[in-house]
Amino acid sequence: MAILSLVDVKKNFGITEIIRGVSLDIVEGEKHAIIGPNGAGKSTLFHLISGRYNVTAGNIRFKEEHIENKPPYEIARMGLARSFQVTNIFSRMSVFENIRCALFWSMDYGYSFWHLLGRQTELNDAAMHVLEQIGLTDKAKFPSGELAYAQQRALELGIAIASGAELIMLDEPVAGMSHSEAQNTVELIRKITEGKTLIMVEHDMNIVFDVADRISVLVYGEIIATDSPENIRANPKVQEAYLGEVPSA
Amino acid sequence: MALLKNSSIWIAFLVTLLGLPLVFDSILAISIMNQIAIAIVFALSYNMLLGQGGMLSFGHAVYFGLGGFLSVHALILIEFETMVFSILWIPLIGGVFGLLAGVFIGSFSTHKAGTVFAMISLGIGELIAASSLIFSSFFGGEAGISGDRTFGPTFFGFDFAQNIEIYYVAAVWAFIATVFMYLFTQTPAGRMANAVRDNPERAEFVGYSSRKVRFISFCASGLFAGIAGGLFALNYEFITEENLNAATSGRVLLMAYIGGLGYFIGPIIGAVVLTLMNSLLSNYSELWMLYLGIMFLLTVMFLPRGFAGFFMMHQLAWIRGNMKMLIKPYIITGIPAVLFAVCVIALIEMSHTEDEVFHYLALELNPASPITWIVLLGIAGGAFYAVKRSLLQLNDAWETANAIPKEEEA
Amino acid sequence: MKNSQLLTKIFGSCRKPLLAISLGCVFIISNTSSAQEPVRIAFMDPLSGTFASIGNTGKTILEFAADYFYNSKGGILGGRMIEIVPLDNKQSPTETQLQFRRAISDDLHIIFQGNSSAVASTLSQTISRHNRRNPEQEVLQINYSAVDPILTEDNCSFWHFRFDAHANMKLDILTDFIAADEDIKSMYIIGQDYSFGQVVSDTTTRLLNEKRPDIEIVGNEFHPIGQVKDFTPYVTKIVSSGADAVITGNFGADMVSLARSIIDSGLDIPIYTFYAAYDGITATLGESGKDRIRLVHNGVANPLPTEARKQFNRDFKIAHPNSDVTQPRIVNALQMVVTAMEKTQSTDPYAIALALEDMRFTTMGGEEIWMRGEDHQIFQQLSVSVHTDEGVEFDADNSGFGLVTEYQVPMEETILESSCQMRRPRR
Amino acid sequence: MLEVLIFATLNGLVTGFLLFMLASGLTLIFSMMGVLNFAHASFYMLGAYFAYSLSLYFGFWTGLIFAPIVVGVLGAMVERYGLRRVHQSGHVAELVFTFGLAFLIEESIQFFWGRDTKNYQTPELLDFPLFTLLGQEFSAYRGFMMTISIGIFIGLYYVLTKSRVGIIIQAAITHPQTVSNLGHNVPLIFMGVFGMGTALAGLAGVIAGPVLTTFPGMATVLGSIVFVIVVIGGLGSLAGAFIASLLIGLLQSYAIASDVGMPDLLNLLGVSFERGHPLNDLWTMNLPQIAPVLPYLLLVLVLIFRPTGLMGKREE
Amino acid sequence: MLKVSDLHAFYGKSHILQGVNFEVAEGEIVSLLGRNGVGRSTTVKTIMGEVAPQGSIQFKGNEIAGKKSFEIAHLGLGYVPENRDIFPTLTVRQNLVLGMKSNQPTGRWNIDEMFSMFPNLAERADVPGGALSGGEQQMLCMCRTLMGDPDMIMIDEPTEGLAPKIVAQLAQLLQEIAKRGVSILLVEQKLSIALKISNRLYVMGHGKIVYEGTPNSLLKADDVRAEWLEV
Repeated sequence: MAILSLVDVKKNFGITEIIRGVSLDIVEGEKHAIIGPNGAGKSTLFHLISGRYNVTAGNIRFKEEHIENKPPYEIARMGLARSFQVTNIFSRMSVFENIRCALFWSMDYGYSFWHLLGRQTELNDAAMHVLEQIGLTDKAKFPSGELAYAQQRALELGIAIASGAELIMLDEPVAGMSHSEAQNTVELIRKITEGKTLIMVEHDMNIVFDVADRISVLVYGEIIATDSPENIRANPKVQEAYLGEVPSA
Repeated sequence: MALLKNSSIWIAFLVTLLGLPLVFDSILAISIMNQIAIAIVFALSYNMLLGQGGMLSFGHAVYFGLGGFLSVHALILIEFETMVFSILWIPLIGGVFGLLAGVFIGSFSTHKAGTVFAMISLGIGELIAASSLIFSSFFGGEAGISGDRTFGPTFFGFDFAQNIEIYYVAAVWAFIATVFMYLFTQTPAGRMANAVRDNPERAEFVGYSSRKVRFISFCASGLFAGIAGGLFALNYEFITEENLNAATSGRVLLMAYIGGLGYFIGPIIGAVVLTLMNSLLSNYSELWMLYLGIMFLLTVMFLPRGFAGFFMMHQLAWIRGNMKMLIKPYIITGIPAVLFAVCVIALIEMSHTEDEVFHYLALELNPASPITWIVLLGIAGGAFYAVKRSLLQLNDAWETANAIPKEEEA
Repeated sequence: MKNSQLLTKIFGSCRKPLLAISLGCVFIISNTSSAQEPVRIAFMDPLSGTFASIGNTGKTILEFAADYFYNSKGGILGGRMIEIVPLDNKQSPTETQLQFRRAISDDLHIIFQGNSSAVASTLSQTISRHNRRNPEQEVLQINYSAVDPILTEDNCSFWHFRFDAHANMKLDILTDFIAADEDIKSMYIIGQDYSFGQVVSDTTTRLLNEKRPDIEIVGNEFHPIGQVKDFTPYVTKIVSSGADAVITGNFGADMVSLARSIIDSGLDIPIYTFYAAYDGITATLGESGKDRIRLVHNGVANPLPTEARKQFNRDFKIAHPNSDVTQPRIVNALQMVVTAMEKTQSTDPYAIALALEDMRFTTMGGEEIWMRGEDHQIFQQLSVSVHTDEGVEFDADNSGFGLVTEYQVPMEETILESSCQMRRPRR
Repeated sequence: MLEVLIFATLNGLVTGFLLFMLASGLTLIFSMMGVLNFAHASFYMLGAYFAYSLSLYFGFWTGLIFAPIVVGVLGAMVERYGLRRVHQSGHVAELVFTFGLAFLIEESIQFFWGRDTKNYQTPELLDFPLFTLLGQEFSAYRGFMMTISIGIFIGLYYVLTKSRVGIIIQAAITHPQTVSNLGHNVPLIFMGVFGMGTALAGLAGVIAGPVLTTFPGMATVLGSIVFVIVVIGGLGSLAGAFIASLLIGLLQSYAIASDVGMPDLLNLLGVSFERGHPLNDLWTMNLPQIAPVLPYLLLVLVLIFRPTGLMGKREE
Repeated sequence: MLKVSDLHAFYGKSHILQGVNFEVAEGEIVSLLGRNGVGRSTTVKTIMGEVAPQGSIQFKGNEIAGKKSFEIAHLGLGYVPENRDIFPTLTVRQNLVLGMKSNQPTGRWNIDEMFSMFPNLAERADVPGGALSGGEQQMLCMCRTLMGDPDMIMIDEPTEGLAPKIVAQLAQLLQEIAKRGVSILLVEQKLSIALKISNRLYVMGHGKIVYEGTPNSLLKADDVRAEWLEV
């Protein structure tokens, strides 16, 4: 069953068409990767799904409910979480606070100004648990802006998964990491998305083929193929989109 | 209270507030302390906006002033026995009206942070300040309105005729307001205010409308600014248009900024420093505003995180036990720096004086003689050079004191 | 030194015994020399900020007068010098409150204050309240310039004495002068939108209606105080109204801008004012304002009546070449206060206040002035003078231009009824 | 009434053009640095004072030429040694810096020139009425002010759109890095634009000083109005600033010239209130009285309904 | 002409370049290949002074690491960025004028010549840059850089989003430019154009150069292509 389905979604900026009619079904529980050359519109697609941009046409349904043109916070509350390509954390707050902020809504605190955080044992334990998952327990009090890059990326993931969302969207989770850091992050992604639906944009093909159940290839605002990793690799259209016409050796 | 982990700090704060009049008991000192208590509440309320919520406001005095005006009107009603309650509750009235104003204005101004918010606040501030002169039956025109706090029921026999009595009222209110403003930072709404300040976009993706978060901070800030206005009304028993105009808004911005935005203690430091400067410096020199301006610019340029930020900068060195490495370089740079400042002030004052003999720090200088000028300029130049040179050393010392030890890096 | 006093004030009576003893010693020492202790008088006016020039001139005059008449002649009350303590209230009612508390703290009980009726009202209320609550620490307000009638009418106070004619008195004279000019058939009133501006508007309308019902008020305009960039739009209205004369209570930059705009527009009609001279204004108006700008004020401008008065001006000019004796009433106020002190042989504000009531005093200009006891309002000769450079012995701003008196009204004819119902403290 | 209308229009235009001289510099500076320069009106005041001092020794015309240059150099130095340093600490710090600078300039002016009104006069050459219409004179100096302002407007338009330097500036405002990659010294351009912006403000001060009075409060009177214009026009839009300048100039001028107010409205509605009514101030309010408030009212309304200003770019 | 040794660079906290070494000789076309996100663009940005460099960058014998962008440009290094950065409100001609470092056209190129080379641009000389098609923008951007008379240009993904016909044109143009003695560093993802015109090429992966060779040798090295370039 599709947890998220896009039907003929379009997005224009002025006269430039960035997304030219994308239809896509994400099945509950699958790990789906979106790949494509630079400028294909992958991040824009993410922004459309998560509510940062309004769609120009088409519709998006999450858990059978229309979410196109809803504000991000309402979509987030429905159980859709995402991370960002550029590290996007609450940089002046501590690591622990970052995670705790991500937990408030799912733990029903709303806009409360009458709960004192020091007393919310359950909340604090939950936050510590997330920190444990992402391996930042010993940095709990550390200002998040001062963390090492890989740790910030881990925190970025932590914020995304903290609320226990069913659908997690990760935008280039290993960008800018060294090989070993990337490997660790993949392990982390596997661990924290267990039993959940994952949509991921990534350039590192090793990781894509490692993690994904299905892959969609987005080229110039259109999906040219959605298939299993093996079939994608074998698809000449995909190779051409990436490498152009390669004269045979 | 377990949640106030460092309750000792709070007790110390309360004791300091209540104990100060025992040490400084002159009328002037009490008057200054009264001002400080009010300024602390006001500056902290401003910090809720800018420091914690990331909203730069140029019209915060509106809530302070409206709270104050309503409080004075309440005093008048008490005086004419239309209402009967103890004046102890006046600040609450100010607070409620500050809150109402916040709810109304916040409902359309908190859409966006940044420049748009800043400009709306400027516009609203100017509008209300100008209207206050037009609607003189409520605001009393340029002379303001005044009441008398000695009417109404007495409190254990105190009729609040003396400033010292009001000081204790103000101190207790300031303490309560400070505690609540601190507690606000410890709630989900307070935390989300920080989150929205740091990254409004991400805050939306964890389920919060940045606008609502800002709105809540804005209202809370209005409430406390109103309380400060109420305290002002109690202390001076009158209020005028200047308490809600741009100058007052600017002053509270300076306080919070110089003290250090984002640190809870910053605005408190700023309130104390600026109030003291305002009331003491003006007695030493006519040019005090000039010095204030210079000091302010230097702070923005060299201590972008204010005094509190400057102290907090040393946290790392302190934890590592490296403070002693800094003491000597600080002294080496500090002495010529002070000398330079002293000479420059002497030069400025001398060029301004009309007297034949210029008294300065137990010195008698002759402004007419070029030798005085040359000597002072020479010393200032030398000191400036010394500061410049020693700054390099200070910088090195700073680097070593804060350097990450090898094992930690690994 | 002022500074050291301030420190002891702040640190007050430190509870440390050693300090207390040493302070006690100081106290004993200073007590023994009390005969030489100066009589300290506060001068509270804007000394910094936009309005500072007026305040600083006032301070200079007061200090000069104290030295000229008393300190150089061995002091008062048997050898005590007069010390003027400047307090900068920045022309702000709030700051006035703070400075008032400093004055109390500094043991100052006589406060000279003049600029801004708003400040004067605040100070008067504060002083009444303070004196009621602290019966042994009374303070006296010597208002040398704030002219809102209400200060000696509905809001009069036992502790407030005004040494300037109030706005209604001045307007009475000014409208007499206008009424005498048959050429004036219509009048335009423009003023700052605040209490004094409103008083000018209301009173002028009322008085002109009584004295010259044929004069039509063709405009009655208020503009926000200190916020108008350009007065030309207002002047356009004045021109199109066809007014024969303009009357305004503006002061400071608003006065200069208005006058300049009127002159620049080529409108050749007289402008009747209160505050269009000195402190840079005379110099700025210069040639263009000649014979067109008239002021109502107390005392006399050129020609000065007596040699003593002239000599005072000359000596002042030698000591302060860049200042003028802009407000001779400050001198009158000081002289009357000192007379009251000498008479009662005390510096007690209550005693001084009683002695000032109904005092008649002859000024250095040779004229007798009267402080009415009923409302604490001074009565003196009032004049209307014109801005010109002819026949000016004592110019203003060293510009060659100055004021020449055209019309004088003796003291008796300036007396108006007062609605004051004074609450008198009992001792 | 016709002459009132004509003169109100002329006055509005004179004010509007003068405001545009300030607003144009402020807009350029904002486009570049993303920061509203609170001290902009202070440079205007500095221009008036410098020109006053120069005119004492060398006459008005020397002041007209050299005072803006001095102000511009001063402005460039402020950018180089102050703002550029503060830039690292973020926008709030920059705003607060210019806020403090405005304060410091006002104090410095009082320190050097004193607090009283300066006798800065229009040159004799222009001391005659340009024309007289239905008994109203329009002074030659005001005509001169208008000419200079329009000249500046045309000059600015020409320089920005036609000259090479102007093209570089336009490009540097939106794509500083690309322009730098093409070999243009962008920090120098920024310093130059800041200098030019402040010089324009200085020039406005020079020509406004004699008619609008040279005194230490002249910056405060204009300061926030210029902001209002830049924001209403749309941050960063020169065309918007131009429209808003004229709009506000005319709005205020017409409001003052009009004689209508609440009483007229109430008469029209046939409602009347007693003098002692609690809202008496409201019922007796008239348009000239609230003229200075109108720009702020406009500002708040514009920001609420169109946060990008009249000509501002749409944000996504 | 250009010699980069042990170049490191950081984006915020992220260590993007981890010791890059390569060089470009005079008159040579060199390609820098690799997948998205491996640091190709960062390399050219770092050379151009947009990103703070650590290590050594020598251009025509001068050390340029740490110099400001405009200084580097003045030394004769041109850069055509990936996003092209046409000034959308300025006309085509104005865009070209911006490329000149002084008022007078100097050296190899001038506007008329550009227009004769690109009749499309000549036709649209007074049209705002923003109204051009992607291919035209790319050409304009290239011409703009050439107007500054560089001795070497670095081009970041010029073929992105262009039709094959235009790509072919572009390839021809690049060869033409190289003939005039301008060295070219071509940053590409697509192999087609790189293999066609490069003298030498480098492949990047994880912030380092992982392969150096000629078009022919790369065509033969299937393992390198599979590991670092193909999907």
